[in-house]
Amino acid sequence: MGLSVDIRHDFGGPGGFSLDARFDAPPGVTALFGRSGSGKTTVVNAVAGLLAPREGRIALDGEVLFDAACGPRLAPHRRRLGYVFQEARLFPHLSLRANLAFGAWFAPGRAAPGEFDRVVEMLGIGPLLDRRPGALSGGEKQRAAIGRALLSRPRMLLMDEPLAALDEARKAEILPYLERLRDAAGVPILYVSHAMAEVARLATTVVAMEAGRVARAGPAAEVLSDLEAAPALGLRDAGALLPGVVAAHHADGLTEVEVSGGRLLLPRMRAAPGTRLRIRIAAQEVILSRTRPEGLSALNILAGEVVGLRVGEGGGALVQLRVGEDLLLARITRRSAAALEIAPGAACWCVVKSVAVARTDVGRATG
Amino acid sequence: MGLSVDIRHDFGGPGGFSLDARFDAPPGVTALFGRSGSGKTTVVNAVAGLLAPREGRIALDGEVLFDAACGPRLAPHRRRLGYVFQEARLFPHLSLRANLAFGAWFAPGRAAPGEFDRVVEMLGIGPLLDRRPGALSGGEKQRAAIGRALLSRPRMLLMDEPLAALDEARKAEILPYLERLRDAAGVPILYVSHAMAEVARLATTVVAMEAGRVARAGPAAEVLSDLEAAPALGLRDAGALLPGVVAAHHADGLTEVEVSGGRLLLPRMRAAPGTRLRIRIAAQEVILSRTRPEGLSALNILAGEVVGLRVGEGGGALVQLRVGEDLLLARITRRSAAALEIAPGAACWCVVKSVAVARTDVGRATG
Amino acid sequence: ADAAPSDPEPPKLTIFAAASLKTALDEIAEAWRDRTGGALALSYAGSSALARQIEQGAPADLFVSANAAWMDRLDAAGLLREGSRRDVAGNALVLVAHRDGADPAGDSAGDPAPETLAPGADLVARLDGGRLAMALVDAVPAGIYGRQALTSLGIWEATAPHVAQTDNVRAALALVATGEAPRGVVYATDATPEPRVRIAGVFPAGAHDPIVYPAAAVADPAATPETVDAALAFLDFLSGPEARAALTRQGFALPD
Amino acid sequence: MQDGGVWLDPATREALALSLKVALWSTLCALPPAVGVALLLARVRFPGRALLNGVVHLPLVLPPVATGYLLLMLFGRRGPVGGWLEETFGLVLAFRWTGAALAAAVMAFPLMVRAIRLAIEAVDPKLEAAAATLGAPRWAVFGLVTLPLILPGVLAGAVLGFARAMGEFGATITFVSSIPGETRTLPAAIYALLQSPGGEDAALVLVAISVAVSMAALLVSEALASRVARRIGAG
Amino acid sequence: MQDGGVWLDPATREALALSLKVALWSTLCALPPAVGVALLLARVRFPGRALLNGVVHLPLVLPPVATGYLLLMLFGRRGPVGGWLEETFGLVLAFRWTGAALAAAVMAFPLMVRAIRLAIEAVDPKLEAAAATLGAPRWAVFGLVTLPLILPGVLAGAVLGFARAMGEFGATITFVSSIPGETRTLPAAIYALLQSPGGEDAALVLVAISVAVSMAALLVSEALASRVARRIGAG
Ligand SMILES: Nc1ncnc2c1ncn2[C@@H]1O[C@H](COP(=O)(O)OP(=O)(O)OP(=O)(O)O)[C@@H](O)[C@H]1O
Ligand SMILES: Nc1ncnc2c1ncn2[C@@H]1O[C@H](COP(=O)(O)OP(=O)(O)OP(=O)(O)O)[C@@H](O)[C@H]1O
Ligand SMILES: [Mg+2]
Ligand SMILES: [Mg+2]
Repeated sequence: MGLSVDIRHDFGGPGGFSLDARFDAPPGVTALFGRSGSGKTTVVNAVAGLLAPREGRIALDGEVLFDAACGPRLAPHRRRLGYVFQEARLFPHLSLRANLAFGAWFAPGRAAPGEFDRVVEMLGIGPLLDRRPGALSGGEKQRAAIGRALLSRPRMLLMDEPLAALDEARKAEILPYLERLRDAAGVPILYVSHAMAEVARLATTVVAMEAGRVARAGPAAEVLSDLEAAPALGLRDAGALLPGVVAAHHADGLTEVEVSGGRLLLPRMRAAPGTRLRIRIAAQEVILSRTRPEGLSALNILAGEVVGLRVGEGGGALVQLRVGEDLLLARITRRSAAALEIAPGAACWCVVKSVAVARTDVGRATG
Repeated sequence: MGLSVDIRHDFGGPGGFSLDARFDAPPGVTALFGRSGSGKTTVVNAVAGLLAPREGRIALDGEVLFDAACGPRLAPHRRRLGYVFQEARLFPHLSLRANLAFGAWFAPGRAAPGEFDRVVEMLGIGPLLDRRPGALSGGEKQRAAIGRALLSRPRMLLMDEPLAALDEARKAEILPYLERLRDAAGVPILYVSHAMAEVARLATTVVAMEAGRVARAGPAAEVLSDLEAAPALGLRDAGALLPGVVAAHHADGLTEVEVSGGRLLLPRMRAAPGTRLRIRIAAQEVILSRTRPEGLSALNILAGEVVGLRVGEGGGALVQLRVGEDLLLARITRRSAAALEIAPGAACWCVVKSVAVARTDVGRATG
Repeated sequence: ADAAPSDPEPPKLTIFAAASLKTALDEIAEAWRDRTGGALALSYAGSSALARQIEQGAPADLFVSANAAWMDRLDAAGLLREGSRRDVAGNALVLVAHRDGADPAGDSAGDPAPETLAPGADLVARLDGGRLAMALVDAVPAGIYGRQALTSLGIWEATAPHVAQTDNVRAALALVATGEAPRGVVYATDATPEPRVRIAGVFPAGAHDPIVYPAAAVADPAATPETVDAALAFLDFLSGPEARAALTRQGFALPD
Repeated sequence: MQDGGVWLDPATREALALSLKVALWSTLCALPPAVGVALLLARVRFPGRALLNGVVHLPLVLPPVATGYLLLMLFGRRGPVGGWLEETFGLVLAFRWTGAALAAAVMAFPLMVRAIRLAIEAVDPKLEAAAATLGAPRWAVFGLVTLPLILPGVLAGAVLGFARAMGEFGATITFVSSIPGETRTLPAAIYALLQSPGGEDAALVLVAISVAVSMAALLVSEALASRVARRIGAG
Repeated sequence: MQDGGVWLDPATREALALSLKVALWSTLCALPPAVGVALLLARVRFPGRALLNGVVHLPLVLPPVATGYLLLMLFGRRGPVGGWLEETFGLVLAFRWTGAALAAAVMAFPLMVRAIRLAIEAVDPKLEAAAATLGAPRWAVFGLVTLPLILPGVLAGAVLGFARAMGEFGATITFVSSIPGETRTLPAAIYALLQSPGGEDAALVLVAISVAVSMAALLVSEALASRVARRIGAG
């Protein structure tokens, strides 16, 4: 099940590029992560059928989309993948409304009633529906492109940096929608992004690319809390994913979430008690202490045990801790690591500011 | 001196848009900040001369670029503004090298020797110089567009979300270059961005736009540490700017910076002792305590006094503190605010993880 | 020999005719209509085009050609009604000269009388460095006749390098009329009505083949007897006094 | 001919009406195949491509008389194609206005194809790819994306073709002769007038009419084109 | 005419060489003004725009004979322009190959303008704006951005014009007649042959030569165009 990609392709020309990508993307959101020019768009194009790789095979849910050796090459329009391109690629001669409706004209079945309006409202493009793309701002175009892909009722979404041109507030409106798609509608998503916060929130699987090769691939929680993978993903963005369950909502605007290592207080969220969540805790937002600190404004203090330590080249160190049954990453200075005598086996208190668990870092857990 | 904008313009059509922008941008970097569709690109286009506003006046360093009433309308090519467009707009028929050199052909004077190579290396596009834009990835195009504008030896740079398509590592290479431009070469920059970290690092002035109007404008340190401005700029991105001076570099990879309220230990930076810096401390990365906390991995603990408090609608509160002579923002929960009895006048310890002061949040101070 | 004017509905005839006959034939057709009530469709084009079209089964009942060669070719191909061919008009070649704007009235009163070109006449000198306008000398009838005439006068060799050839004789006339070429060789029928040229010379009898306009009925096995009768009747009409008068008015010579 | 009298001259009116009919029909009928051939030439690499391209341009290169001659040989009643058409479909081209339309279409064809092809080559294939990923099959991509985007080119082709058809003479008169009411178009009438002494003035009047009609077509097409362009906008 | 003998026939060779010369020169000389007029029509709204557009299309609409006649009136030795040209520059067009080139250029002009104009209208003005912000004055924007981007259109215009010039006959022969070695181009020779009974075979040989030349030009232009297109790439 899910998407399986195993392709090789070369671009000739000066400073040519060769791609050799092999990964499996189970249902859910697969984040394609990697530096500019590492081959993310090339992979997505191959999946969409816009590029025929020199060699290899692509299959979705057991159906072969492409096989260079002999098998079928399904035409792009038969693949039914909603592609949000890195550049919006709206149809310049059609109104925004027609652009949005375009995919639906060819999709089998009927749209859920009200879907169009829902998407339009979420994207905040209601007043623009009768405009042509030429008269839109950059972010508006990008939003329209997202809407167009969503409304084509695809069996999989391919999103190439869909939120790069958008402000935080808008992102915070779109991300829950994508989560719902992933969970409720079960639409798998291949998601290209540079922003770890987005990736962490959505991804069930993370595929990190480096210079055309897959540097690391695996379940999000595993990859993101992996000491070794952290440099590849960008140290500044390192951070672990904790599964949790909403326990209660408090009157003062906080929501209590139970994780395996204790309870966390997070800014109020709309999820009902019992909802399962994934909470990302960025490594650099965790403070360690050997004694339980008192009187801090930080409400969340979890007991943990050091599992691993990785001292970087600069003045920093990355600490992996077991908190309950889960792993947490903390990024501290080498000086502190020495002062606190951090070493595998050491017991530690992890201080996490409640507000440091940002809204976009809380995702609904899949499955 | 600097840029002075005072324009009104209307777009007709369905869901029309009207712009009424008035702000002064002293030398340095002016960040144009605002949600998608708020009119940022429209303002930049007017400054570049690509759009003639219905009404108003634009002047740069005392020279009138545009005056709707009567005066001169300087043609775009005489303005000598290096514009990095929101979409890359590279010349498709020219090689990357020719694209980069394009501006230099028309610039007066001679380029600094080695400038071309320096820019190319910073942007990491060396191996691509003989390619045409059609064969570049999205991020590569964006980098080339930045290079093209930089190499045109402009007297001002207009950058419309220049780094949106780039990964953190690349951003971290480009931002210092922009800082050097701002400081050493004295090239003013009008910088559009959604990413507060970028804005905070670079901006001397912040202009926040909302639906075609300027919601808030002023010196960056002032606007960014302003309790009232925080919601407009995005709470998640709130944070103050502290001026500081590099005091020493330590052997364990840390750099000591003196701020008015004490000393901060930051990850090693290349600046020589004595260099003046601006350090952004995000509000949500500050932990408050009424007693001096001990034994934490966080190395930076500053003494402060609460100046203001703003309780939000959710469970959060924003605290403004005086630390030495500067203002700091801290975002905590309402519950903690109550527990710690935070109120104006209260003395507080502010805990800042050294690593929480991210590299991109450290900027060289202007002037 | 005339068709009875009382015929209830005389068949409509299609006549393919050389374009140079247009004015005269239009007049004759008018007269024919008045006389018989029979409608005529006249298709004017170059003789070559018309002849080829007839070869390709064009719906022509009659063909009036500007030269004998094309008629001969149709004849040889058996496309003409046996015995219907006859010459209906003749023409003469003249040497025309541009008449300068000095004589806006355009009447020929003040013109010198046309000379008869003698063998060996120095035509080139009269060109004064300009060109002699003619129709294509090996393709268009007027040009072919003109070349014959100059050859028989023994001056073709000398004149040829100065000849400007046009695709039809009217264009040659236009070159002289606009003053572009000082002299031209054209039909008398074209020269007479053009006020901007004067006839500067005529060719001695026998200098070229007689200029004739042969006409014939096209053999069409599918044609109704009435049509055939009407076609033959119109041929007769063409040789009749009314037609002759019209042709003369346009300056055509009449066959003997 | 008196002032204004032309409008009353039935022969002139006939020629004008015929010219319009021929030009309109030839443009309309040639447009779809022109789009097809332009698409083929712009998008598909196939073995006979250079040949097709050459054949399309032929009527431009050959003197119209030669084209007319070839048409006559092929499409005449006794020609291989003409005979077959008549037998199978009962369609007679020779010496009918349909033949004039064919000649005009053939002469206008290269102009149409070029204009449309240029427009097709300017279409960003990325937009078509985007349409395909949205589930649009080929015909829909063509009809909903490509065609609207090349509309200015198609219009330009149509107007060029129409103008050419209005002015076509050499091939027409050689192919279908100049039979009043059937194949005598304005240019043929002009030619005939120019052939007869004193016909120049009348010819000028016809020229003026012909120019006026074509100018009107031009204006209409420009208005349409700028409308289309405005719709497509800056992209 | 015997097999292969055409190549040896000096008259044919002369006509071919002349046709090539005329077509090349007319194309080369008409191209720059065609680009200029196309720019005007595509980019500038000025009062006489519709008129200019109409005048440019005139040679397409008029029967070639009429165009030739007009040329004769204007550019003949006694015509207002022709007289002036001769007096001031010593440039004689009448009965010279230069006149043939002028006639060919006039006939080809509308085709060139259309092709180039279509290409100009397809250029993204945003790229030109980008060039301006980089300090490029108008002429540089045109030379470095617009012109390279419209090159496929210019090429298409050139090839259309060349083909048209190779086939031009009616206006040429009316304006400068047919003088062997000076103004007798291939089409004039073909026409002449088609006028006489039995000339068809020889005419066909000339047609073949003319077609071959134009095919060669077409192939070259296609190769150039696809090269240019590859350079511009997918943008
Ligand atoms: N040509 C136009 N016609 C009509 N409306 C326009 C036109 N160009 C822009 N607008 C509208 O003006 C508003 C401001 O556009 P602008 O491009 O300045 O936004 P922006 O702040 O740059 O947004 P973004 O962050 O999405 O790029 C938008 O709502 C947009 O739809
Ligand atoms: N048509 C092409 N010809 C040659 N090289 C190409 C072509 N298209 C892409 N490349 C190269 O392939 C590499 C991968 O490109 P790709 O677009 O997949 O990168 P990406 O990971 O999406 O980068 P970004 O984050 O910048 O969009 C790049 O180095 C690019 O220059
Ligand atoms: Mg990409
Ligand atoms: Mg914008």
